[in-house]
Amino acid sequence: MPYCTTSVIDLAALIDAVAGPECGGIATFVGTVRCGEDDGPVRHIEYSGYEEMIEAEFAGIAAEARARWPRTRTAARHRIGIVLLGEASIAVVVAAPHRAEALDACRFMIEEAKRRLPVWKKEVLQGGEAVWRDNTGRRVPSGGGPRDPD
Amino acid sequence: MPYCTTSVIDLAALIDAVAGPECGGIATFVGTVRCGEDDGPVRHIEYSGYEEMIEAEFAGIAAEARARWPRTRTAARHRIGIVLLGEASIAVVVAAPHRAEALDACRFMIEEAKRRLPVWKKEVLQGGEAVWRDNTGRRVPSGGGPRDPD
Amino acid sequence: MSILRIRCRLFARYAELLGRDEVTVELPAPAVVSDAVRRLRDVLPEGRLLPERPLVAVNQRHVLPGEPLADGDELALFPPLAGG
Amino acid sequence: MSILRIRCRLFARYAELLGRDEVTVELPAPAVVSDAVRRLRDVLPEGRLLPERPLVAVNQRHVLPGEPLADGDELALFPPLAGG
Repeated sequence: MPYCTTSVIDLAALIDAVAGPECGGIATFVGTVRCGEDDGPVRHIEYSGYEEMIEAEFAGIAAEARARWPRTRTAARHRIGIVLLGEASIAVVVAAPHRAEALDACRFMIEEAKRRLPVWKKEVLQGGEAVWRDNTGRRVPSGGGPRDPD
Repeated sequence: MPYCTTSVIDLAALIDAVAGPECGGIATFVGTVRCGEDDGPVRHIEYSGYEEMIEAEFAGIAAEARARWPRTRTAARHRIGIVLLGEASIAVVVAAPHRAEALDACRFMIEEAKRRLPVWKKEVLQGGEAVWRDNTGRRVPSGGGPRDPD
Repeated sequence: MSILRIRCRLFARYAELLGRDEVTVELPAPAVVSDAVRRLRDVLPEGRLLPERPLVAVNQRHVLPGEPLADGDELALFPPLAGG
Repeated sequence: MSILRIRCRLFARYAELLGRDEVTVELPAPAVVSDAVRRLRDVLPEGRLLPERPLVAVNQRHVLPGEPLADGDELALFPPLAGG
């Protein structure tokens, strides 16, 4: 099952994929495109990624989670392409017999996904201007601007 | 909005209730009725509770979460009555601008709910026999049996 | 000496064990939660099936056995919790 | 002396800055990732817009700049990640 999708992420389908009578708890995390007070007026976000490597990394992250919490079942998606305000860009779902395993593994997977998935986002502002935004919150104008820190 | 319900818990509706453009992450936990390998053959569970106090405790837990993580929005439900295998008995949903707040507050709320909500469950086994089950996993036959530890 | 009327409620297995879910007891003031529990164990048929130190709530708030009681309080006795 | 052919891929802002998303470089063996990055900075128009130590993956695996390269490897240069 591919981890990348260009469609709206269907959380209920991911939950159904991991739920089972042996599972007592399901933890999920959904990351959504936000436009908070400290942000400029974002129209939408364009996510791009190295898709084959996202598949490999997310599969590795899931395998590591299952190795560390052996009774967990996991599902995850990262959306690529245009994502509107309020829509989900990422979802991680973990089912387990007990809640601590589900919560711990869910957190592990979202933290590792943030750290490891080769994904980039370009914010398209209301006026049409586009800026690259990294996970530190730093904005870099599209098409030029200062070099990344060495 | 009442925290107790006798209906199937609608996770999507809880998520919709907390989602908003200022929120970048939504963490959820759903507890489901399980029938794992170490359990006997459970037909369903009957949850009962002191409903007015569940409302007060869950409202208090949510208020504590919002005091500790001020930018969170929370929703939660505990189901009372007959709950079938695989169905949700509890759901906690937390939206926040950043994922750490959402994940931390979600975990706080489910842990406090487990610790504080005046709820009891009676497992009804396939043969019709009923046993009370507490959160330590101990089973006590319905209608008699040993006293609780003092 | 004043008298405290305490409405005691039993839940789940305790209600099942004692065949009732409510009883009002009268206690001489001052009194704390454990005094009321002792009275319940003494006066109710099968009262000894209740533990000496059950989980308790007064007026819908979890409290410890030393919590003082006031006239008209509601005391709830809880078996081990099983929510979630 | 053998020659390593390394397929270098640029992503997101790096592809935008340099106007291309792929280039193959040849390096004398032995070579490590930072040798290939130095070569890219030297030979590509606007190559100096690439950082000296970008995030890198070899054959779809995150590696450090000292990672040895083998003939035919794919080297990917990543701007700061922004997934999630």
